[in-house]
Amino acid sequence: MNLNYEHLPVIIVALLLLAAFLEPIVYRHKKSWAAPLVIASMAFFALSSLYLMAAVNYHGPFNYYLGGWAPPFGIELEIDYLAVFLLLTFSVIGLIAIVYGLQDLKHGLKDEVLGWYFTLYLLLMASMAGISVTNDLFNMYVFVEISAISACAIISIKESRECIEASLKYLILSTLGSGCILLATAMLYMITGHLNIGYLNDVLPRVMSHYPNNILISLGFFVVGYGVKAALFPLHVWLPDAHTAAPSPSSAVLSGLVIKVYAAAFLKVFLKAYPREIFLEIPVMEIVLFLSVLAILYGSIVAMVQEDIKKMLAYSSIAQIGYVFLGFSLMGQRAVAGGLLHIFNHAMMKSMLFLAAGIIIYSTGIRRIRDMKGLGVKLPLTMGAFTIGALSMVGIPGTNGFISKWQLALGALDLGRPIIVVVILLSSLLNCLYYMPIVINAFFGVKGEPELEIGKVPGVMLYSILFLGFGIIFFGIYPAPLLAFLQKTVTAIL
Amino acid sequence: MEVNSLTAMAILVLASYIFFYLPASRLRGVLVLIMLGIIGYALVATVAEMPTFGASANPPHNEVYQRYLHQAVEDTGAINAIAAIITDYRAFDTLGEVTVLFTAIAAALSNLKAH
Amino acid sequence: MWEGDELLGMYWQAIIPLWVVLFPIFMTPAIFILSKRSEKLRDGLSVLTAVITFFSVASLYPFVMEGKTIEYTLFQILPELGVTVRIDILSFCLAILSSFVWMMATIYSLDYMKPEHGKNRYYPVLIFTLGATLGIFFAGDFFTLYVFFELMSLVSYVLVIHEETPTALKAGYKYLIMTIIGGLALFFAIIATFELAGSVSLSKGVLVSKPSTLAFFAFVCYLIGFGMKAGMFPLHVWLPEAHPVAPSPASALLSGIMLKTGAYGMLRVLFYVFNIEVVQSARWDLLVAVLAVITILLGSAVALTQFDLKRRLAYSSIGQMGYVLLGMILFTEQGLVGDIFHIFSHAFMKSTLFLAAGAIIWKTGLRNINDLAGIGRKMPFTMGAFTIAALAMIGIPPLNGFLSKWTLSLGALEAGLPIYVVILLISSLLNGLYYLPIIIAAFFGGEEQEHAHGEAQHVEAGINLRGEATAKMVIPMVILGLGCFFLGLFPSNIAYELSLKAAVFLFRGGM
Amino acid sequence: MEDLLVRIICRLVVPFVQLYGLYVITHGHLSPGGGFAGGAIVGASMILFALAFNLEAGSRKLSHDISLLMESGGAIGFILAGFVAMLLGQNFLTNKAAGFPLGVPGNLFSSGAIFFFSVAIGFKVGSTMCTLFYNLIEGSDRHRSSE
Repeated sequence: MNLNYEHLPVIIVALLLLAAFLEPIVYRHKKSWAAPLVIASMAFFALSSLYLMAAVNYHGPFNYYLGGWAPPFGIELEIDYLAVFLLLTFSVIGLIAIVYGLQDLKHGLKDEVLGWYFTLYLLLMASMAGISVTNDLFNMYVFVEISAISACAIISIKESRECIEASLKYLILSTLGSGCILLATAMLYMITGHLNIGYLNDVLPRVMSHYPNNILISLGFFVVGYGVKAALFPLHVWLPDAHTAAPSPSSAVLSGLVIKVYAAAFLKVFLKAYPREIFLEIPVMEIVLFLSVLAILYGSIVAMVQEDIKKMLAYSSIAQIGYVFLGFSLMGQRAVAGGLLHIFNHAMMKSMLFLAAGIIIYSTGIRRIRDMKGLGVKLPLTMGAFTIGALSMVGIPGTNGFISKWQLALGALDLGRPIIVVVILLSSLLNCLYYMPIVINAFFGVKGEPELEIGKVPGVMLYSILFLGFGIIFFGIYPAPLLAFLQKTVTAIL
Repeated sequence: MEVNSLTAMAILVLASYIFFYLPASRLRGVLVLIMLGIIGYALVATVAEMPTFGASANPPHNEVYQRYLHQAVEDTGAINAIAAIITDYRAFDTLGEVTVLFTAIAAALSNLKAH
Repeated sequence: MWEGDELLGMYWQAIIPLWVVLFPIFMTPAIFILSKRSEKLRDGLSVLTAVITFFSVASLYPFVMEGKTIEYTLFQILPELGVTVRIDILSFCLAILSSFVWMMATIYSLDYMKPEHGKNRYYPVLIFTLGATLGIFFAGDFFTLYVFFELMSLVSYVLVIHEETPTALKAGYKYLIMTIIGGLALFFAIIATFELAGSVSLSKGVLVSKPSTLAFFAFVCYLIGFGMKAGMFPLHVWLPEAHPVAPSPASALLSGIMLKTGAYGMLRVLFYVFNIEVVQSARWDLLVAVLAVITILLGSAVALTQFDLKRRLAYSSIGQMGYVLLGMILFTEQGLVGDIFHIFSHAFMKSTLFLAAGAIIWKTGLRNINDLAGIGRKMPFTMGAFTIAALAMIGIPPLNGFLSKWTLSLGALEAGLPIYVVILLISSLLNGLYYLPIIIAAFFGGEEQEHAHGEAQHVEAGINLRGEATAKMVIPMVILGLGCFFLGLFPSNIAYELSLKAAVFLFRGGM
Repeated sequence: MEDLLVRIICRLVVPFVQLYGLYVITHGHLSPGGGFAGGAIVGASMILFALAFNLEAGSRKLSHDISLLMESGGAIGFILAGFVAMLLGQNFLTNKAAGFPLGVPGNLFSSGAIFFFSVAIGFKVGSTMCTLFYNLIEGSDRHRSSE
């Protein structure tokens, strides 16, 4: 038996799927084992991602042929720096969110659907892992489908009317997006005869002049498809409702990870499958850049007028996914590294903020920002963590939000676009305008004891957000290894 | 294939404006029709440009096609080439599709139980 | 001396600035935790931290007087950007000044803050801000400087809104937003510098030696960022709101020290990022000059119309920061000496004034200038210190304010710009107009008023009008007041020597 | 629906439909069809049965627990078959190279793992169809009773 680390990526995906399939049976017959099974699979995911990252960093990227069939015939997984980076991000945040969720979900979900929630969560994680590692467009589409359905389901699983409504909206738009992705994939297959990203990259320059419209329309479909799923600006309409209505751990994962995985898929398709010359002729990246600038401004401005805290965070996500796309569409070394870094950093920040909001809702039932006056006295640690997240969103040095802004701004300046820097700064200011009042109101200006009913906050929930808060500070002060790793990633892609 | 990026952006902004912010009215209907016309035109132009369906000189008729047709039996032992492709060459996709079904069941059941 | 000893010495000297910055920051949680146990321990530890910090900074004196600089990169945050500690004579000047004033303000706080709430928050924040401020001065590159600058600005927000009244919260919000805007402008400036020069280190010589559009925007953004902190027109709007609402020792630090971080940053920008030739050839200095002149006149003129004591002092600070900004773009050695010396002078003067004002408010609850008649007879030491500092502000010899204005004027004449001297004179006149009435009324006015209703009212309110504030408040105030006197008596005092050395150092290229 | 004719005919037809479904599943590698198509046929037979009789009768034939088990079991079987290849030292889902006996092409028991995969898919798809159907009907029943 020869099980070396090269099997690990596929073992991750397969084991997560296996756990997901087992979960309903386990939940029906041995309820107490269901939660440990999820935690164990996620912990395995996190640990093996860590191990893979170390292995890839040490030995270099490698490919894995499923079924033993080499690329043009079979499906290939490419475990490069990008893939392990994404795997690590998803697994760690996913683990923390579900550890937190064990408490929160018992409180918010019906008993009989908890098992299904775990199943869907594991399916979501497996599909994200699959999207990260696969090097085949159709395989990617399959995983995109899985993640789309399971993401819809973990929104609508809560017993409320808004959840159904939001989830339906999401389902319709997301299916539209999947359709676009499938069409574009089919078009590329039609004109090249390949689905493998590497082969596409080889063949496309040769057929560019024969089938210009096909390439153009496939680009358009990919932008729309991944744009809808990642909530890029004019296609974001589903996001605020969906992320607001979902249970807090779901919101954290959806805002923190799920929209990012599509951004990463976008990166894979656009910078790895399409040859770079295409973007000189077709200004699709310019359009994406333009849209991401609009997203940044729009998300920040609309977030300012929100009253519901989760809605505000959701709109803020629209702005932040704008940063990610901004970095990718600039296509410079530093800019793409900045976009990737922001995937990681924003995953941390936004999931922490959503989880903190979840604690607030869990223990006080307050959702409206206006009612949060004096909360800092009652929930000092939660609001302290929230403050760290807010500062990171604004981009205060010492937090990881600053590092990604720095990297993105530098990337924009590298390409001689100072106006992008101005946009980033403007949005930071807007972030400050909507995050800071919450923090100030929570801590200062309270006379006497505020009249709030505070339920007990379970330790697990508190520790998970404190851990993320610590991560925010840590990667704000010591991002050097991560950046060095991303440098390698970007050099490999571009 | 001269696409002016400014025009494209203008169309995008206009489209998003129409779809998300313009109240339902006759104007909106007309604009939507125009947008659909543009998209339809583009798609038809694309289809017109596609390689002829089934022609032997098509790009998909490459080494992959050759191998799937001629070596499937030897490679997989299945005389049905489609089965060879979906359950052997690209079995991982099929695993994904099975999972899609499972996900759909999970989603439907959880929703039925939750509400 | 053996080689090993020298190496050890160098190493030791590199450690001290690091220690100075990190010690207060690391003491902050200790103070916070201990504050739950005992108030005495908390107070004692705060003062102890401030004192130790001061003496640690002072121990660098022989080293910097040799004209050495030392640089020490702690670790890399981003590629080519690390947390770097660097000491030279200019950082030493500001660091010794800040830690001294901080020590005084901390001692003063002990009694001043007694009746206040939220002391468990106040002391840790006070000490943390000390660390962040020293971090700004000991930063070895603009990136580190920016990090500490933002830390200081944000944390001092807690000092500004300490009283948590609606006015304070409003002023604090304004302060916060303006700070963030300034910080973002700095962010742009630093990132543009990094893009242009590939480095933001202070030890690489002039970073940007060719004017370009991006360089100009960087310059403007530096001006916005540092000018915001220094209270430069038209970005001063937060200052007159924020400084008066803070508790008095915090106001003293805000006006006395934290404004200087803006000036310090501007000095570094003018001599390290760009240089005299670039700034002068592109006529960017004109922009600074015009704004500085407006700042001087506006600060002094508006101060006249203010009748809240602390607000008047805050506007006066705006005017004085105008001098500092003006002094640095004269680009003459004499002007620079005056400039740096004025940083010293103003820190001493303004903190004395704010501490005295604080003592008055603490003892009597009076904030309005018109109510202060006769106060000098009841609180002679407090008003004595106030008087010395106010006279120094006006520029009466032999006080330090005179010396700095004199040197600045010499510098202006050397630069061939006598108009600046006129502006200094006008401003001094205005200073006289708004400070002298306070002093005169305090010592010579208000007899009959007091007997008529003043005292009765205050006795009813339960406030003792008689006598001084406590010793812990008077002594720091008097020390600072005497500082104003001794530092102006001869031009051979320590502050002047340091300024002279720093100016020469900057002119020689600052390496 | 209490129609005797329908019930009798269903009783007669369902076994044949199921047999046909099993045939399609097991001959996936030999003829058009395979796990998906065959599974759908088997599932349809169960739906037909439940339609002709009622839900309780259908549940008696195929209980919830069993259908859940088949549901997960099919997919788990697929993955485990993939893992077998890995245990034999090859990549995930490998067929021939891992040493699965290919047999004589054209025979029923040939083509190695493809046979297992087809059966697993058939199980999965069949149970999916009837689980979904039962639950939708049950859901609407519950709503009706609660109203």
